[in-house]
Amino acid sequence: MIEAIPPGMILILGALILPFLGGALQRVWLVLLPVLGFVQLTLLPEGLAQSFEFFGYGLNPVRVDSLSLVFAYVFYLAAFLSVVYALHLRDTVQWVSGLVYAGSAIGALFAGDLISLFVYWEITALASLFQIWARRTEAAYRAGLRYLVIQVSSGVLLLAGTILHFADTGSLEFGALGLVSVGTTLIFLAFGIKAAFPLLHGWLEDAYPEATVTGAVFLSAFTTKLAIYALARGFAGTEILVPIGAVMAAFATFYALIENDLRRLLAYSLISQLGFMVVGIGVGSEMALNGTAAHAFASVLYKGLLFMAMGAVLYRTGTTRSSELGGLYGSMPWTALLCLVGSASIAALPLFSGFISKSMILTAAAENHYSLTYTVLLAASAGAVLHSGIRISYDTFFGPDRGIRCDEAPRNMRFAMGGAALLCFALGVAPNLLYELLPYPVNYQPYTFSHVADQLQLIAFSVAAAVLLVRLGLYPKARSARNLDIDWLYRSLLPGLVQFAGRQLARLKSAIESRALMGLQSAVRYVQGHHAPTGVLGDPWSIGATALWAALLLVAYLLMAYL
Amino acid sequence: MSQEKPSVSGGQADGAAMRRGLRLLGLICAVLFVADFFVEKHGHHAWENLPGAYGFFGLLACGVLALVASLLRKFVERDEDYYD
Amino acid sequence: MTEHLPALQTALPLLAAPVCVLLRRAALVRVFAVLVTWSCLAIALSLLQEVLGHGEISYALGGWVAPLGIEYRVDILNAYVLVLVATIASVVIAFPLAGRELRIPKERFFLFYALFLLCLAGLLGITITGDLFNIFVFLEISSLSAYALIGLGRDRRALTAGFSYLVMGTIGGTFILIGIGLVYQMTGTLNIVDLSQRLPPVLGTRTVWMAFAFLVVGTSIKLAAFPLHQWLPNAYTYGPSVVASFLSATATKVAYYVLVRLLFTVFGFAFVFERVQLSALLLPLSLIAMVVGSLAAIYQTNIKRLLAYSSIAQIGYMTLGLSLANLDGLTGGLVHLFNHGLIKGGLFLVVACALSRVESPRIESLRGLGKRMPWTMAAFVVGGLGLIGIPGTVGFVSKWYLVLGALDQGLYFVAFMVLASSLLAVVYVWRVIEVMYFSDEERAPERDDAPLSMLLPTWVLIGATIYFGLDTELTAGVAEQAAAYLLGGAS
Amino acid sequence: MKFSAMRMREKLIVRVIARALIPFILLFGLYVQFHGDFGPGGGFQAGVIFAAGFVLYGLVFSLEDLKRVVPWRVVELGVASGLLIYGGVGVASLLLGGNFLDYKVLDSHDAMHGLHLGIILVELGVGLAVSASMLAIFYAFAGRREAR
Repeated sequence: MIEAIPPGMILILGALILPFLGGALQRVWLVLLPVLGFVQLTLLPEGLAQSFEFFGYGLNPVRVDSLSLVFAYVFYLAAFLSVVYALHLRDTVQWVSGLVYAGSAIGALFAGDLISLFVYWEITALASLFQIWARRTEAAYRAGLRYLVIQVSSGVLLLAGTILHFADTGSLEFGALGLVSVGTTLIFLAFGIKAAFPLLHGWLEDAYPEATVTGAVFLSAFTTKLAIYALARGFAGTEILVPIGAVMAAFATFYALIENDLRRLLAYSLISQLGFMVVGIGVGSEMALNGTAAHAFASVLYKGLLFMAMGAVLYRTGTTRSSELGGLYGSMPWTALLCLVGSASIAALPLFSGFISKSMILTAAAENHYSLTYTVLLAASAGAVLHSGIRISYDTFFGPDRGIRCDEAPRNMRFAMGGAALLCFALGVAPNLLYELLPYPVNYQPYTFSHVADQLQLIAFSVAAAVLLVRLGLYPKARSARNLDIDWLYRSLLPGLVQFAGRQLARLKSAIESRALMGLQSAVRYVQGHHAPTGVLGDPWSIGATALWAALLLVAYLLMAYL
Repeated sequence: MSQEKPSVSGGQADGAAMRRGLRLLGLICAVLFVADFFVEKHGHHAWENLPGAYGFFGLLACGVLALVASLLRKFVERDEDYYD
Repeated sequence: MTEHLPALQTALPLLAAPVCVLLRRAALVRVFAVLVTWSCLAIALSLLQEVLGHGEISYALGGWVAPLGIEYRVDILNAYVLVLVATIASVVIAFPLAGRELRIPKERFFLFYALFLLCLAGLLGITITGDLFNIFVFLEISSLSAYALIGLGRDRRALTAGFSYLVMGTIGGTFILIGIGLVYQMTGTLNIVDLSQRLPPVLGTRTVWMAFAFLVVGTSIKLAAFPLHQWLPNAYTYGPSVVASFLSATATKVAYYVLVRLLFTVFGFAFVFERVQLSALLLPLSLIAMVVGSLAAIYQTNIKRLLAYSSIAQIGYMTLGLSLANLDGLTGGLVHLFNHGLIKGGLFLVVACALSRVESPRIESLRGLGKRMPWTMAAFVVGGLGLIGIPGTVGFVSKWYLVLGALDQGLYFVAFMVLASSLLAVVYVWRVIEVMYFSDEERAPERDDAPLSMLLPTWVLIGATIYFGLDTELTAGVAEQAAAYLLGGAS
Repeated sequence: MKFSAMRMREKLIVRVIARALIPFILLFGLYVQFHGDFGPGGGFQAGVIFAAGFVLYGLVFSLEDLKRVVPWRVVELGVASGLLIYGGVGVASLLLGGNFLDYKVLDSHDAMHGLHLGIILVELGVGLAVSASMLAIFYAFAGRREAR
């Protein structure tokens, strides 16, 4: 019976009931929904498939396999934690859109055909938008619009690709696609936009920092990981993904190092982590795909934890600018401690979740002789120690005191962060919990002497390097600034070009009007002057024009007939 | 890491704690480096099997990253309200 | 009695119109008109069922057998159009008339209902008759009443809009009449079935070329196909919203039906698409209509005018399907006829609902209505999604077929344009939604939605856009059968 | 219109001739109406001619005078009932078992008689509707100027 409900629908439908509930009941229902969904997920039999006819095409909105399941588990965990984190709000819109967003992302994981995928794909785009708009500032509104345009374009590309793919193969199934035709290339691009491929990543660093405190937590979990899932499903082993991922891991690290807004820093750090996963998909071996799934799982949790911590800081102090923060440890000790757990995880410290997932991808890359990529990823790991491991925690909680005194984060936020931190730690200590969920059998042991020793060295020496660099004055200092990225193209260059083109067009138009159209107009007026008593006809130009056009078309049809 | 005065009620680590922490860090680095001579390695690349390879890689990578990032900053940095 | 259903289909509303004048009392007339229209729907539905079950129906008017007499002929194509027209009419007529949208006082509302029924009779007559001249007569009946209905708009410009509609419509009517005359001259018959047999031997003559050109251009004016669309924006903008809802959903659709009938049944596929190569002209014009209509819609400040320009773009989709001239394309055109009827009819009713609460149809004045009239504005959002063509709405079904049709012909550019113009639709729909939901109004307005009597008809149409987006059996299924019948019968 | 009507009203010759002509116009209208059954003519032409008589009256005297003779209400009734007579015949033939507008069934004994009866009735309806419509149009146009 419970299998009849498509996964994710519990969240979507349940969210729609939310506005009609009141008071405590509303909050209970809110927290209960992800739990219910999670329970349903554990009951789903693997291999289940539902299908129905949609004007002549068999669609398959539910298909359960291990790749979908591992992502679905972490999405439900993320949904639960995000909802707890957002429990202090009095904003039904954010709750509803957050749950619909999470539910549609989960639904997309189980879409067995491209049309169902497309539908969920677009719902995630629309629902997530309100996590940005709910901030209700002009900047958030504009960033949201840009976000919407890009997300919808991704959907349009997906649909166009689907249609072309269908025309080529007659199949709508969402399975391994490969870069074999124009259609699948468009689908690849659609996924690439949401996965924040280099040059397609502008929306992420643009929009996430503008989202609400709780919205950024929701956003960090679903959209990009859904794209990673889709890439893993459709394009595993596509070689071009390896350099793409390496570039993502590298360039985002540079940006993260110089970013002042800590939530934007986290957005870049997120892109960098996505780069690891994209490399994993590109490598395509069983271990690489396991690593991608595992890293996505771990990264949802620790990245969520870091966004939650920065959200709490934003909530209490009103800013996440590194240049304005410092010394918050005294005011927010719990947040500081939990944030450190997140930092340790992303730095891949042994006993924390990053350690057991990231190295799978690295090992797979090395085993498949992607030596350069391996080196780049390793350097990006060191970079992650710098920007997300040290800087986030240090600048906010331990650095020079800026005199900000505030309350500790609300209780529900601490609960959510505590839960996420616990999970990060649990996965680090007992990696088999995660490994059993992975799509392929795992024969990988993270806790070997050499691996632990290497990783500890990397981290310790990176920290030492940070100290040295600061002492030598070589470390990029935090200062109030905006760093240009690809979104400059459509935020600055494009409007400029449009204005320029508009001016030129207007000039051209007036030139044409004054010459060519004058002739036509006077011809029309001549006809009117004889056939239409002016004034009586009210809007004579359009009548005359219609008559003229009718005559022209008549001539055109006759010519076509004779030619 | 910082030259500023410690504050009483803030959460900033004070100078003494900071010095202790740095000393600890140095010690950890040294221990790890020494210990690395006694760990059996089976890296995929030859350089990984050198003792202390990851430590040096970390140092080097962080240095290069910081330098390139500073360079990048020269090109992309604008006023905070650039888009407004 | 059932064998007389074809005659009753038009006779009923035609006779009910004068009865409205005799009854006079607004409340009474309204109930009467609603009952008559609903009976028309029942008749149309049973005709469709009959046709689907037992094939074509022929009815000789006055007992004079075709081709001598006038024949009413119902096949799957026009049964489908009859159902659309009757459905829309049934919903729209139940919509309460708002005094502030009409120039006539309440005690003369019976005139509206009389004109409405006349127009309905005309539209049903055009669709059902199997006689070319009879088509012209009913076209004039429907057009004349439509001009008057437009002229009922409260805005002073409604009169001039109605008048220029009249002049342009008359040009179209005259063209059609000339075409019919030329055809009659060559064949000596006006019966459509008879014509389709007698025309082929004389298809090479110049007279028939002329007739073809006059007929196509004439119907294109009635259809508001680009660039002969200029009557439409003003008529829909200044006429009462209810009238705009009815006409946008039926009048242009019936003209489209006439065009399809002329091209595929009278002149035949081989002549139209192989000898004349109609697509060479119609296809680019359709594409331009899609783009220009949508672009023009984006820049409108009046929501009725915005919807009107959107109609021009949507008519472009329909003629595009026609000019693709294959099964998928024609199915797309025919199914869009139904689907766009539902969407646009529904959206104009939304405007009528909104105008029961705000003064002006300017988009500005819809500010904050999302909170004030949640049900009305939700209907707009759903209808707007249909215009864009989001899956799960009828708009998607139409565009799906159109894109398949274009790909089938290898016209990738056309397929691309169909998808790209959906993006334009996103923009103009979004502009309205933005004002309704996201205007920075500080004080939350009181909730003050349109009465249920208005919301119910609106949501019937809007709900149908979702229902038929999911269950495409009745619309796409029948349209596909009709398209197959047209292509099979002609080629 | 009013101004020019006033002037015409003062012209004795016009008035007298109009008074003399109008009955003949109406009579001619009726002739065309009933002749239509078996000869040239019919309801449409007759309706126009009949209405022309009233229009002449309205032109020579004034719209108010004409409205006293034929009130607007009567015009509306004329249009409506004319159409109803026309359609009623169709429905009657339906009810009597024939097709719509199949006059032959109107008389159960003599089909030809039924045919004639049907045509006369239908033409009567058409005539009534058309003449009332012509008057309605005249009222609308003439009244428009006065309203200003």
